[in-house]
Amino acid sequence: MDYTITTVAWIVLLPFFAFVINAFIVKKVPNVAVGISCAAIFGSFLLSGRIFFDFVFGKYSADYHVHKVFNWFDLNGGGQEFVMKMGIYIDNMTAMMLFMVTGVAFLIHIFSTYYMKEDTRYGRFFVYMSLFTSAMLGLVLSDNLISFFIFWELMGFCSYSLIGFYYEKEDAGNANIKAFMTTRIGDVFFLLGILAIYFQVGSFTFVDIYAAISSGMFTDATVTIFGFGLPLALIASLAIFMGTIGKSAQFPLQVWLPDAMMGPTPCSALIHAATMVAAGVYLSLRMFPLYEIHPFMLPFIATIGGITALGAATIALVQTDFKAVLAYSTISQLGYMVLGVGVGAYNAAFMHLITHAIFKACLFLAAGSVIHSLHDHHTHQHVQEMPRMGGLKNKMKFTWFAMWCCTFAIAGVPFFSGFVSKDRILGDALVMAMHNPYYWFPATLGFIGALLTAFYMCRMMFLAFHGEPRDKDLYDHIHEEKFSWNRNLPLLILALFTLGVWFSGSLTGQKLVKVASDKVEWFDTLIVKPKTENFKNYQKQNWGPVDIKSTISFPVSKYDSNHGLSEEEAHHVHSVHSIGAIASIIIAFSGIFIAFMMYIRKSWNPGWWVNTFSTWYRALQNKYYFDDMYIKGIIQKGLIPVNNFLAWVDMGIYDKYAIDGWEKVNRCAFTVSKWFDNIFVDTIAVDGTGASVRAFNVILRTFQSGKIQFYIIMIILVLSSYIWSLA
Amino acid sequence: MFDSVLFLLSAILIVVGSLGVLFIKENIMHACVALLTALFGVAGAYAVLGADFLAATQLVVYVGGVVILMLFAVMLTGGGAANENKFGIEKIPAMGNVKTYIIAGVNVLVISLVVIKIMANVMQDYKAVALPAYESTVEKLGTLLVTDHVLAFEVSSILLLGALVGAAVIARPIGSTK
Amino acid sequence: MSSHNLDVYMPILILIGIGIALVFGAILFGKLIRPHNPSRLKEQAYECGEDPVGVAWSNFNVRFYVVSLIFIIFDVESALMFPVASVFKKFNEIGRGGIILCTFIVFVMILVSGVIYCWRKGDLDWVKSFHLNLDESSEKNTQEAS
Amino acid sequence: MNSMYPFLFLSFFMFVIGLGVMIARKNIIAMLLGIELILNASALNFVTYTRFVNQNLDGHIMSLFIIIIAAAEAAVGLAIVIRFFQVRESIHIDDAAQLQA
Amino acid sequence: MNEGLISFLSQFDGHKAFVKMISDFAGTDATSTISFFIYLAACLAVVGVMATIGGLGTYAERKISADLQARQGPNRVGPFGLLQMLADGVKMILKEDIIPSAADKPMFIMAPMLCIVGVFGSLAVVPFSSGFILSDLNVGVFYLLGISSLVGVGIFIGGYSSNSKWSMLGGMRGASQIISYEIPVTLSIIAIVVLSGGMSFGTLIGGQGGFPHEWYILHNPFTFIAFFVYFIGALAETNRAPFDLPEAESELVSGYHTEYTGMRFAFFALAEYIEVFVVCGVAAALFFGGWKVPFDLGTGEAFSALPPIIAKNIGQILQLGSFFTKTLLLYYVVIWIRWTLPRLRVDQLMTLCWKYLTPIALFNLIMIAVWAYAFDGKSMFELFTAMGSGSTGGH
Repeated sequence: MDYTITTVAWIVLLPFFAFVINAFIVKKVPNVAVGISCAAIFGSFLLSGRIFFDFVFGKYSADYHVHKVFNWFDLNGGGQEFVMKMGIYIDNMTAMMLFMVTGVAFLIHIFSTYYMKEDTRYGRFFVYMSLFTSAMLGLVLSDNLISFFIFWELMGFCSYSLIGFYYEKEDAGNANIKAFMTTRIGDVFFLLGILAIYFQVGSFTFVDIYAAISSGMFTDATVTIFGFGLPLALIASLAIFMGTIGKSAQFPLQVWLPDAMMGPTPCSALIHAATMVAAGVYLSLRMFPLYEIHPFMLPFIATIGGITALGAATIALVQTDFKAVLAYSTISQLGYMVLGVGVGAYNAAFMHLITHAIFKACLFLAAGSVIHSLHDHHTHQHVQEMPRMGGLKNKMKFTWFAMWCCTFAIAGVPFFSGFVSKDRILGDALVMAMHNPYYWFPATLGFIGALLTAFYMCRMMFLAFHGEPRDKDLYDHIHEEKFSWNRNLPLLILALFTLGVWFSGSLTGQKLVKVASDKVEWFDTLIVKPKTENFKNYQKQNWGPVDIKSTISFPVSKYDSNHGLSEEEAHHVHSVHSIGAIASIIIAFSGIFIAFMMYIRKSWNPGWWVNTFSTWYRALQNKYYFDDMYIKGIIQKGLIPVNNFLAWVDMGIYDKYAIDGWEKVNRCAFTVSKWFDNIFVDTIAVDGTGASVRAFNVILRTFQSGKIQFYIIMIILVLSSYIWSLA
Repeated sequence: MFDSVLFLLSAILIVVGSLGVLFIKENIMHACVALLTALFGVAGAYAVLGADFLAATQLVVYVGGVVILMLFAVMLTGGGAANENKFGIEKIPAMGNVKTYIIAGVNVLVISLVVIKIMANVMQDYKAVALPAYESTVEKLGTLLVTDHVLAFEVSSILLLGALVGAAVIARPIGSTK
Repeated sequence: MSSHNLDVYMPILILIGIGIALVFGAILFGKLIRPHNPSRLKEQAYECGEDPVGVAWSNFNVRFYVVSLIFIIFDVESALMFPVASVFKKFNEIGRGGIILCTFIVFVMILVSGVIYCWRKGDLDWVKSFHLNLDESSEKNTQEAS
Repeated sequence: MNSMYPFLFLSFFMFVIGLGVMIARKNIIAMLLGIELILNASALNFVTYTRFVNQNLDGHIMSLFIIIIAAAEAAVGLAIVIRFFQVRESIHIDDAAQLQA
Repeated sequence: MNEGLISFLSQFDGHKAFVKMISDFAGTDATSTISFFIYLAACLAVVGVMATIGGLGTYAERKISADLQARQGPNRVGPFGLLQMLADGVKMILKEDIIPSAADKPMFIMAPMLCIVGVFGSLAVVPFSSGFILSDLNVGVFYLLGISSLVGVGIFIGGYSSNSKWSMLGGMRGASQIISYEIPVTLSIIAIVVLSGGMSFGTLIGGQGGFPHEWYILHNPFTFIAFFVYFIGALAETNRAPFDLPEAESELVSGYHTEYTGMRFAFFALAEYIEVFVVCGVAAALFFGGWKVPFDLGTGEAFSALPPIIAKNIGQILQLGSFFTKTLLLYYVVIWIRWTLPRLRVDQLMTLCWKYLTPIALFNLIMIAVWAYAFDGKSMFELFTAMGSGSTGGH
């Protein structure tokens, strides 16, 4: 397949056109709009499937990429050259992302036709979804940071619209503002980072940035802030990482994501799985070579990731809202991905992005399926609280089955995808810890988080699906789940892809341990860190205006399974991987076991834990007081006092002394000047000015006659004299 | 030789028609017909210049379209009748008076000086080149319209759309603002 | 340079000349042989025997203008479509038919949307104002009744 | 015709007359006629230069679009005139000196 | 670039020799001069034939209507009343020429002239045969659309200048009807241009063949519809029944030519009849293969036994016969329709144009473009035959 911009861009354009068309017709014919949206995303899915199979099963090596550009606009002039180029960049990572995003989004679209059917704004939801998906696809295909940022912000807007979809509810309105403003903090830094990179590289394109990195442009560059010379690489990568923190809800900007579940559940599935939060991690992966430059950066990222992973997992322990547990688990899993980036487990982090997208989409859709069925006939609202559930297994078999698959995946049970990806991150964290003791800290956080993950997910499952129904009235009103294509089929398809075999490439399980230790799977041969030296030649390459095919041939590279170490060390490292894998299995099963004992056997009383650690329990219930801290601490204690102080300065000092003092001085001057005023100013200057203005007025008024022909004459005369002076 | 004849005929039509537009005072309808004459002359000039398609376009768009539109508009604004409206103003204005013609003459003189000054340079710089033979321009125009100028082609349809919608909205009878 | 190619415009000029000559010639010739007895009644405009009231050049309904407006837009559009249409076959033969087809369809569709607008807004209805008056008067009646 | 000057003078003549119409006439429709003359003059100029100077067809394309724009301008302009007449019962240009009906 | 009568004649040696002789005699290049005289003769011949056809049109109209209504029709003047048209002509010339005192005199005189000029100008590109076409302009059909819209201006000015209410209404209606129906007509013509790849009548007819299955009307289903759209639009453009609202006797006395008498009225009538012939000729050329004769007899190659100049001319005569047969048959259909269908109301007229014909024509245009793209411009019959031979593996 010959990839040109025009062929590939349809992936983005189909949902976008669907959005444009639907925006006009949605009020009249919502059902047609839904059909158009689904068809468009399916078309994108087919196109990206073509690309995916081309890249993954095709003849291309890990380094193969397609990069096509065209000149967007050209500001050559005044001796300065600025050509803004746009284009597409497809490598294996892009191909997989495209396939994952379109596939998951398509299934979510299908599910939404069931979930949103009775909604009053049924059609409009799909309008937003189309734009959202299109923005994510555009972001994935971007070859430069500017278009990346454009789509990034477009996604921010879409999430704003979707979170606030039920804008009648005050909560939803607050939640979307919160999400928008919180991510905006990260975005500002991201934009600064883009500018910092541009001033050093002179280009926004990824390949140019890679080329600049490989030519050492960042190694010694410094930037002076307040007189301190700071390394540019650190500043730029920190700023860009702030974008990831905002978008992927990392500590300390994680507060928006739990509130984002105010939107309809399918949109939560899209935000939490395929699009919004994945974009942040995707950015980190794209800019990974930049992070590698400064030695401070990776440990910092790993620490952020570890803290997020554990912190969110602990909060999830005490949540009673069905979707809140899932929301915190998302934050926690994103923490794992960032941890993976931080420990240099590039491909593991990406793999976790993919696997997490699939099982989290499935979890949210299943949650939607559950919530949709639980209809409180007294308040006429859907029930999300777990204490009112229980025993749902008998009523909804398919949902139950799909959800267990995903729970196993997220908990890291062998044979499931989460085990393959998450535990590889932990294994690589251990490997890094062997070399640099600092990494013990994030690695430990990660392992504890894994234990808690297994626990809280199983707690959720046990509370909701097993045991006796706690709200009998509610339970009796649930309809028996019958298989329907748009409710259960997406769930089952997604559940099918939570199996580890798709990612590990081994069916038998004989490589059970090796899966996490040996690096022979297809995934690893295809996803490797971008080798910046490959891009060196790009710097001088002369791009034509349109569609220049990459002429550089890349050597076929094998995955560097030895982390760049010698054979002997490598053996040691692999044994660490095995240890990590075994530890993961143990941790996963112990988490499940604890949950089992607490909620099924009821041997261990959860209340005891609550009473014993009541302080912690309250802290967790209040989400570590982060929201309070932001509101009470930063806004009330910080910004408002500062405002008050400034107001006081204004009133107390300027007003009191400067202005009132001047008044006294002025009074004295006034009497003197009054005399002067009357004689000179009033009579001569003011009246004189008035008279002269009136005199000019007579002349000038004729120009503003409103008579077009007079204007024409004036235009002609002025133009003639101008041309005369030129000719 | 025939090209000179054709050119002379076109030039006469253009000159007579233009002067007619300027000086026919009594009836705007007659001025429209004078404009028709001038536009016919322009079509002839296009033919002499080898722009066969443009000549035909001139006929189709102006003769069939713009002039009829103008005639309709004249009829819709009271035709040639010279009566007064309710404000006591002449419904159809006099076509200009001595004062306006004098001002216009001065302006024309000024702009003529400017243009002649520019044209003097052009004449000095212009070197005669061998003229191409007359050949069909339709295929070339069509090719240009869908290759180099495709954006202008599409945008012009949007321009026409805007003109259609805007003019329809403006000209819609008062009171039918459904 | 050969100007012979311009000769093809000759018949047009000749035909136009013949047309003009025919009109004037026939009338001049007729002048010699036909009667000429003008009278006031003959020179009056025909109005079924009555004396004409006022002049005929009164205001006309604006819908005539709207029709000619839509017409001129289409006319100009056809001026753009003709050259594209005449290269359609050529492009098709060299295998670029898809592009020109898309260009063509987009061009037409944009204008079709304008026509649809006029249609929906009722500019194409000849008797629209009649309906409107009916509606308004019926509304007025119901208001008065209530 | 081997020289471009006749055409240039012809176009110049049309332009100047159109200008005169724009300035001298008091009838809005007559002014629109003048605009048509001016636009035709410029289109003729483009075609002249195409034949005698650069000999590619960009000038023709330009003239084509000038014709299109002239048609659109006539349509909208005359619509405004008609509306103006409905409001003021006049098509005198000096009655259009105010920005309100 | 452009072909025509002269390029046909210049195939023959006699013409070349004659041109050379005159050039030598005059001392300058006399090609243009000779062309002028040839054209003048040809134009006069065409105008003469057309005037006769126009006159015969009035006769045929009466005779056919009489036939349809089981009457006799004109049968006093000459055999079968054939000389009726001469009698009419004499009557017209002898009638008093009245110009109403309230009329706009210069315009009143100019209106029939515009109609005549518009119609005569369009005769220049009517393809009588492959050789006898006055000038086969490469923008032929487009030019024809442009020059024939002068008729609309003429009718409008005729209605306006009479200063009579009947005339004014008729003129307004006539002009708006003509321009409205020009849209579907133009769109149908564009559709055919898409298929044939050129605007000159030579190209348009050259893409067809002598047999009905090679005509554009049977090229595909959409051209079949396009023909009817064209034909209905052409009827309305020529103000023929059932679209003769501008001259509707029952409501508008006589429409835009109420105040015209004598020769001036005759020119309006003549213009109308010749225009009917022209649109029928264009319909024949666009949809019915024009001058094409079956078995390619028209090229004259079948008579290769004869000297080429005679063979060619026999071919030309066959072509003329083919064209006139088709055109006159369509002419008959036009008259037939007039005496069969009742007149439309004015709102029905506009509804028919804008809400039926124009959308259909637009749809047709797009579908024909798609057809030309999808099947490489092959006609249905070519596709069928390709399907038949495709089973044996050929392509």
